[in-house]
Amino acid sequence: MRFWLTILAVAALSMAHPTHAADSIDPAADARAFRNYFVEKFPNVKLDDFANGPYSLNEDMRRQWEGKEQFPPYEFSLEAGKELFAKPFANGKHYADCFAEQGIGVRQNYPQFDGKSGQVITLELALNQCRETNGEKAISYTGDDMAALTAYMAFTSRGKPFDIKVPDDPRALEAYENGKRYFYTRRGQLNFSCATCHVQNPGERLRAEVLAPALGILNALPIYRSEWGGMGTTSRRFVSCNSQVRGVPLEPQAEEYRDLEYFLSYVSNGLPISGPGSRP
Amino acid sequence: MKKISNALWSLASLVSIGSAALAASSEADFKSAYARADAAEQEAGHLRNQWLAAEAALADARKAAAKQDFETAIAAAKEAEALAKASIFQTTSEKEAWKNLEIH
Amino acid sequence: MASSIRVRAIVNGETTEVQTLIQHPMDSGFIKDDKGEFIPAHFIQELTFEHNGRPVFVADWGTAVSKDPYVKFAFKGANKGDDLKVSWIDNKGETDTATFKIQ
Amino acid sequence: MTAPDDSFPVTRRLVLRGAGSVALAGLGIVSFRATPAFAAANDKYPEGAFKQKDSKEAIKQLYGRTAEPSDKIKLDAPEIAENGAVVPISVSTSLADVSSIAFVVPENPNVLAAYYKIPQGTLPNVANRLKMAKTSTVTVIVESGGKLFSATKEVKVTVGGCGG
Repeated sequence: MRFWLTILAVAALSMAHPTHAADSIDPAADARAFRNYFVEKFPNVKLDDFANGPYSLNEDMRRQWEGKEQFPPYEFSLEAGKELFAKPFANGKHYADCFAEQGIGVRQNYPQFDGKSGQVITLELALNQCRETNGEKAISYTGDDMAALTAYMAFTSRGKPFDIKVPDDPRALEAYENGKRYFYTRRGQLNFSCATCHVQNPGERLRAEVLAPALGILNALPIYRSEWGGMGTTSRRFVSCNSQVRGVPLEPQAEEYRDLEYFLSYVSNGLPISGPGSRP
Repeated sequence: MKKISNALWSLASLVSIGSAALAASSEADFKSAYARADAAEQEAGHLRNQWLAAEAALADARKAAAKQDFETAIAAAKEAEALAKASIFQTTSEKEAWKNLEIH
Repeated sequence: MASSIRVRAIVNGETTEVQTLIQHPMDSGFIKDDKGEFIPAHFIQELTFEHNGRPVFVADWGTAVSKDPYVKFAFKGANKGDDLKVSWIDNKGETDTATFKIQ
Repeated sequence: MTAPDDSFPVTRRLVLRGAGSVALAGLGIVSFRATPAFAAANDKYPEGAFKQKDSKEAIKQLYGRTAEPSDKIKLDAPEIAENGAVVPISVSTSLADVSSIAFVVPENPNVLAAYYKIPQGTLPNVANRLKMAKTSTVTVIVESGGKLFSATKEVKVTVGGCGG
């Protein structure tokens, strides 16, 4: 592939869209517009199927995926996650003690806005906060254990629609808006935003990959990627996305990434959790 | 390759690279070139939008300087500075431009 | 430590369909690590399925079988509740064996 | 992708450097609890055939003869592999008395991928997942009634499985 690109400065581009007069933050309206965009762009794809990423848009890939789903290669990670989740901490407590419903079938409620800290709490962050509260060291956000734990939790939530809340709290709205801005902002030497690939060009091939639609993209996380030969977290995916556009990635679970996850999950509200997913 | 057709390659104000050959490149010249590049890259970091290539060019500059090859080191530092400034320009112009991509 | 072998063996009429997934790196020897050094070949060479002491399927594998290999086949003559013994040996002489109930 | 480089010669200097490589930790912890009670049930592992770089040579080493194409073999493989590291490939056949099935990928460094012995009572159907280094044909060899038959299909690989 020839990414021999020589990109330099970027002009501010004036496109046809008029900038909306009042910059009022309206997540519900955003989510409706977001969903409509994809439904109109891909009229033959069932809404829930967007949670299956590129497989909703490409028949040949879908057949390969369905073949692998008969006995998915991520099964070992899933089992490891189940064991890790059940293993007690040194103080005798468990991950289950940190979550509603003992952590089973709750993945669709993350990220959450925490009114106390004023922060977006992702599932990965909640897991590490749980560890630290119980006197354990945090584990890597991009490592196999975090991937396995979140895979197991996603698995227990399969089919449950994303149910992300943006409370009427200016800090929550700001976090949401920051996530949205991150999503649409071009960055890196390739001058790509998340939206360049996942809004403007889903279904197209970039290098060999068929780009996933942004609608439902996080429903499948964490994902087993053949390219990785293993399960990877949302953090790992964001980091690799930034690298792919030739940007220096932020630290995993940086505020920007958490806000991005908040925005992207919110606009996919109503679509089912399909994780752990598989991707090439 | 199927192209990302909407990638808009409008390139505007360009950061120029000093290409004047330096007859005798000195360590002092390198240090000031490196300091400028490093400052720009740090600003890009503050803006949360560094480019991998800028980091790589800075590393090249350090490597060459360690070998006393100041001519190469200065060239790499200047490249790093140009890249860092381009990333800063990108961040600045995206402050409002991101809204053009938004789905309404 | 859990077994490296996962099996789903299901009787349907007179045939039993067997699907297997094995946790194994299947390193081909042609890939370099982060330091640019070749990762030595490490792959399963032979995988055997036995029903009532009789081999019903034998896989000989080279380096081109994917990581965490998968294989599916079907055979006749088994009943629900029968044992299916699965064993593998790799090029380093490591092995694993497990026995599964046919469902 | 086209960049308008010609109109902006200055930008040529800022060529792209190597992409940041995200370290890919390989897992693959395998348990070895069982005793190596390996039943050498059948003939030996065909080590020589698995080292061949040429398909004809590999088939010759394995079987001592050549195969002829047959339309009684159904080879199912994707047109474009989503990733060369994991290419699902399956075969079924209406040929009788099948005693073995082999998969050959001529463009892989080692061309013979897998060789399955099919005892009596086992159906001549196999599905597996193979690595493909690049775009290649995939040939399946079916041994039936002491004769060799083959079927071939091309699989495009855009991200290589570096495997083989």
